[in-house]
Amino acid sequence: MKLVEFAEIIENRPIADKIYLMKITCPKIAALSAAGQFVELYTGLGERILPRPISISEIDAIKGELTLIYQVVGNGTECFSRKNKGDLIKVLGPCGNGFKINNEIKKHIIAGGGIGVPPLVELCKNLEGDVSVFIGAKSSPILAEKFESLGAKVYVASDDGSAGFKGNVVELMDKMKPEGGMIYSCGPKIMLKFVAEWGEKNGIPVQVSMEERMACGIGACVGCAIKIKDSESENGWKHLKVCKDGPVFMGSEVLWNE
Amino acid sequence: MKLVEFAEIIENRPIADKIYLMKITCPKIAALSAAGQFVELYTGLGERILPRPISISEIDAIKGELTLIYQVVGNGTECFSRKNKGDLIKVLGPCGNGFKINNEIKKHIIAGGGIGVPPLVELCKNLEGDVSVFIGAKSSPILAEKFESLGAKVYVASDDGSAGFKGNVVELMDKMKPEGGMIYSCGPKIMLKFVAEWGEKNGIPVQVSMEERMACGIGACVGCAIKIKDSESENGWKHLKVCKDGPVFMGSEVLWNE
Amino acid sequence: MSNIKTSVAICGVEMKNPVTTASGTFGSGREYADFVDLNKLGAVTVKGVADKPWNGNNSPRIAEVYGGMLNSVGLQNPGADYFIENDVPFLRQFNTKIIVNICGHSIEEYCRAAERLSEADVDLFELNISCPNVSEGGITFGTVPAMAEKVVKEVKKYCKKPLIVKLTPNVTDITEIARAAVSGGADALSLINTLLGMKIDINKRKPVLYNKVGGFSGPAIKPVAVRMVYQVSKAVDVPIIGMGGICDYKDAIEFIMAGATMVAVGTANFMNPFATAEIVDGIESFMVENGIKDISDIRGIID
Amino acid sequence: MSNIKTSVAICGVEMKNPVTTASGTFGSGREYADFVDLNKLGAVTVKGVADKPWNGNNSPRIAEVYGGMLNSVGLQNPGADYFIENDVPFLRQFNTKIIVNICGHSIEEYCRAAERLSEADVDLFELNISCPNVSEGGITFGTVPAMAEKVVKEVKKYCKKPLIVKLTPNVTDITEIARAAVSGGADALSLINTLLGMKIDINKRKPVLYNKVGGFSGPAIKPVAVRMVYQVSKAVDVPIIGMGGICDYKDAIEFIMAGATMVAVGTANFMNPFATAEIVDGIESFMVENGIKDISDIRGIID
Ligand SMILES: Cc1cc2nc3c(=O)[nH]c(=O)nc-3n(C[C@H](O)[C@H](O)[C@H](O)COP(=O)(O)OP(=O)(O)OC[C@H]3O[C@@H](n4cnc5c(N)ncnc54)[C@H](O)[C@@H]3O)c2cc1C
Ligand SMILES: Cc1cc2nc3c(=O)[nH]c(=O)nc-3n(C[C@H](O)[C@H](O)[C@H](O)COP(=O)(O)OP(=O)(O)OC[C@H]3O[C@@H](n4cnc5c(N)ncnc54)[C@H](O)[C@@H]3O)c2cc1C
Ligand SMILES: Cc1cc2nc3c(=O)[nH]c(=O)nc-3n(C[C@H](O)[C@H](O)[C@H](O)COP(=O)(O)O)c2cc1C
Ligand SMILES: Cc1cc2nc3c(=O)[nH]c(=O)nc-3n(C[C@H](O)[C@H](O)[C@H](O)COP(=O)(O)O)c2cc1C
Ligand code: FES
Ligand code: FES
Repeated sequence: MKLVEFAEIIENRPIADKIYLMKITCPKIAALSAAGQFVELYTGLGERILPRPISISEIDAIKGELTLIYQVVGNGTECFSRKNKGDLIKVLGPCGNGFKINNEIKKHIIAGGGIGVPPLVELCKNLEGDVSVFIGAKSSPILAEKFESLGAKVYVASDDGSAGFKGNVVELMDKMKPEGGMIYSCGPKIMLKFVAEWGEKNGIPVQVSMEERMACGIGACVGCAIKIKDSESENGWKHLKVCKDGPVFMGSEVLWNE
Repeated sequence: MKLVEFAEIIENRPIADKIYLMKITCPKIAALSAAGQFVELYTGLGERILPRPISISEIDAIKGELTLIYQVVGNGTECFSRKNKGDLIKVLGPCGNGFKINNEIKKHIIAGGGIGVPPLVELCKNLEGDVSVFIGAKSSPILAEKFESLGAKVYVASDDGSAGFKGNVVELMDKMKPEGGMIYSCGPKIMLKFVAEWGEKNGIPVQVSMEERMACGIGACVGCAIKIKDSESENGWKHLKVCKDGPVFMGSEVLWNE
Repeated sequence: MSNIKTSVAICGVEMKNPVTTASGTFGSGREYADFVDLNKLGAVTVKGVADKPWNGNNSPRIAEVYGGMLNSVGLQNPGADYFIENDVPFLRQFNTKIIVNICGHSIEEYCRAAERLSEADVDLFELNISCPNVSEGGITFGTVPAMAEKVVKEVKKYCKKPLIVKLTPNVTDITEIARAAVSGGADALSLINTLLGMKIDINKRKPVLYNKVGGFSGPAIKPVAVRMVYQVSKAVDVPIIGMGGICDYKDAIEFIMAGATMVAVGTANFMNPFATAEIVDGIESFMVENGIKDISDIRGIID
Repeated sequence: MSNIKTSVAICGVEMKNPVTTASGTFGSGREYADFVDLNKLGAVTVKGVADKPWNGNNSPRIAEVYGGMLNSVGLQNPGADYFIENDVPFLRQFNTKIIVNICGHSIEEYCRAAERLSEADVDLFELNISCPNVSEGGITFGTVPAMAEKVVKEVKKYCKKPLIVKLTPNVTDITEIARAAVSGGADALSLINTLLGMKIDINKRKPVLYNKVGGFSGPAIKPVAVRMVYQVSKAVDVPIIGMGGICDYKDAIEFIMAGATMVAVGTANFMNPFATAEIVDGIESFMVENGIKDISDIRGIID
């Protein structure tokens, strides 16, 4: 079940260079949302007709609030960044399937990169047991304190070494050798691929949250296709929809070399 | 000489049903403006790319202010009506040629209809001697008090009789038989045509302010053509540009039956 | 709405109002059922169905452009069997007509799909002749009058439902193709399919779409669509389903005045998932306010 | 600046940068001189000039549409003599090249205009073959390859300046017309002219334009234009002037990467009278920021 709400913006502020945190009130959508799902935000700009998929970073179902964290990369996100407290924003959601949480697993590994880190916050809140969080970025990984405040063990990596370990998240995981029954990952495709390989090598299943360009966001346009391994099909893969069948897939299912 | 300024809106309020008065600060444009000229207002909407031609209703060159009066008829004007005091609006102007004022004439007749009345206010301020103002509308002519406050003698007509004389402006002029050395008129095309005929019948020259759909507003696109009598051309007329050669023409020059 | 008649008929199939969905933008209705009561629509036009499943193109398949979008989905679809088993029963729960959009790479593929789908409980076929003709080196069927006529004529032999032929706008003279489709046996025409467009990512120095070019749709293309519907409605005598950038009831009325019997809402669904239902309501209000008793009174009212 | 090369040459005529104006949207430069230093532009392309004055169409000639506009100016112009007397001396005051757009209703009219204008102090001709061919019942010259080739071939006999041929996008296969123009002798090509569009006023129940249909331009048409420039640049070897919806330097770079040697700014002038100058500056900054030494290094960089 998906809904459209005109959400009130109750907070919208920069938390890092070009990265904003927006908190909105949309009780109906919030009540249905789960970690790893996303919403579609409408820009209201005449020249930009498509809504923008933005992951849900935190859910407060009681207050009916969602926290979204987005990076200004173009026209649409720039327009979001100019919104003020009290403004309304049109939201469709919740979209997609979130992370699958198995309560029998008591040790978890989270690996996030760049603007892929936010959806892992709500996930982290929902995990029972020990959580090791690896976050990386070109130079300034975000939300480290947030994960710490949730009681997770946080490891930070940056490509240029300006914060934490100099290198990427997977190199840091190689070094730290975290243990766990499940890895959850979100970030650039190339990182997800390496995390998936790392999981395979270490015998830990990996859930990856994928991105693809979208139009409808709800499974109707078949715009957001991704290749998923399928032994029954002739060529060994089939196209699934990131917006509806994902965005979370098992790393081992994804055909990475496409 | 034309300029573009980002004008500050210092007032924007309804003065009648769907009719708004907007006062803006654009000192450079105001300094160059004259009665009967217009400005181009940019909507800032992505889906509406062309600027909107709006006549200058009043000019305060000292304060650097222009008063514009506009009717909400579509997307662009609707967007203007939602602007607030303090907002900036992009303005190009002054466009076109204004009314010609001959200081030897001491008796003047003004005839305005509907949303064509506003540009006649600044004109009225600039006329020396006696001014008779005829204003009409379907039901509620605007700005009568304004003209009265300028010392003009004001006659009001409405099609449905709900204000003043029941009938149109020209019928009222027929009845009142005003005297003057020049008639200045702005309003719907059909009214301008009748005013032009009235002037001819009564031996009084008429200046009419014409409207046509525009793109550039400055004479470059040849979009706003109007047929003007031309004895030298084969077919007896030539196309002139409302935005550059007008909007004010002599009523006797206009080829009305087109 | 009491006194006004919004219903229209295409080749004897009566729809309660002139609003359907544009193929490929509404799935088979399931996804939009959260937002729109499907009973409200005159018809649902489903995404293109082929004889056998198609994988479509590689991603990225979507690019946004000024006032519109490009897609290079490449007609990915799970094939006729899947469609008949899964989508037809779903749609039949609702009081709306079903229009099945058919695609193919060869005349034979089109015919096999039409034959197979003729067994299904659907109301109308819409033949998408904007597909590349593989045996003719990828030339789009719908860009060459003789090819268009031939594919329509052949498909007609196999289809047991009235046949709407969907035209591509990427042609010099749309009326020529329209006439060819009609002389091939088209019972109705629908237009326009997408314009061919391209967008380049100047930072990556490559096209945004994997497929380089894609189909351009959305409000930006409306003026081309209105013009073509107008031209075609003057050129042929079959009913027309008009589409291309329709976002609100005003756009819909524009197409009807240009000559369309029905209108289809496409990309607007992505902009506003309630678009179809709002257009149904808006057309009714417009008729009431303007004293239009029967929607056919304004159809093709433009000389 | 200093170190980067923005200049381009078309048929031996060197322009200081790749930015010109789209014919008909910039008058002959006079009106925009309040806003833009004409010395800044690579070239000014003036509005269409015919042998004799043309009255153009009746008003309304302008309609606004989503992300664009329609015009049915109908190539109103005061004729070659007036142009040579008034506009050429004005433009020659500036350090910019002059491209004269030529229109005609028949091959003879085109030739007479080219002959007369060859005497003038201008740099390049741009032949607008989107005009209706009166003797062929109004079919646009530029929609039929043979007709396009013929008019180019004939005009070449009379023109003493390099000839750019301007293509209409309202065709099935733009590369076919491009090849025809080149084999007729075109020294360069420019594209795209306007798409054919229509808008209906649903309250008045008639088209907004007196002429019913008009030329569709502005940001909304850009994806079609980029696609066609890309296709044509792969199909022929002459330089291309790209246009259609260019609003900012990013759009301009997109056309250059698609294969254009120069770009022309049209409808954007109405949206922002400083557009041309801002695009010149923007291209330079983009080159500096991206370490592009010569604009030709990114020309046609898309495979
Ligand atoms: C499932 C999902 C979840 C996402 N979650 C977040 C998030 O939490 N925070 C965040 O900052 N970003 C997120 N993104 C990426 C975000 O959607 C894009 O950065 C955003 O749409 C860019 O819009 P724009 O108008 O600023 O940029 P433009 O480049 O102007 O956008 C043009 C078009 O491209 C699309 N687009 C551009 N970049 C991307 C991208 N990386 N992925 C998909 N479409 C893109 C836009 O949606 C739009 O249609 C997510 C994307 C997906 C698919
Ligand atoms: C010289 C001149 C002076 C004007 N002065 C005034 C004034 O002082 N106050 C006022 O209320 N209106 C005035 N108008 C009319 C005003 O320009 C239009 O009402 C306005 O542009 C409508 O814009 P919209 O977006 O609300 O309507 P829409 O209908 O959405 O506009 C669509 C397009 O049509 C054009 N358009 C629509 N109506 C007209 C019209 N009547 N004349 C010209 N173009 C039109 C718009 O500019 C736009 O390009 C004037 C017009 C001209 C030509
Ligand atoms: C994502 C997408 C998928 C489409 N798939 C099909 C299709 O399968 N068959 C078809 O005939 N048209 C297809 N179309 C074209 C639309 O049905 C419609 O003709 C076109 O988009 C113009 O209408 P619009 O501007 O309202 O979207 C598709 C369009 C889009 C945007
Ligand atoms: C008002 C107007 C007048 C035009 N006149 C001409 C003309 O005289 N000759 C010509 O070849 N093209 C003419 N064009 C087409 C433009 O030069 C250009 O090809 C087209 O508008 C696409 O570019 P744009 O989207 O940047 O405007 C005209 C366009 C407009 C909008
Ligand atoms: S975005 Fe439409 S199916 Fe995924
Ligand atoms: S509006 Fe462009 S010439 Fe008048």
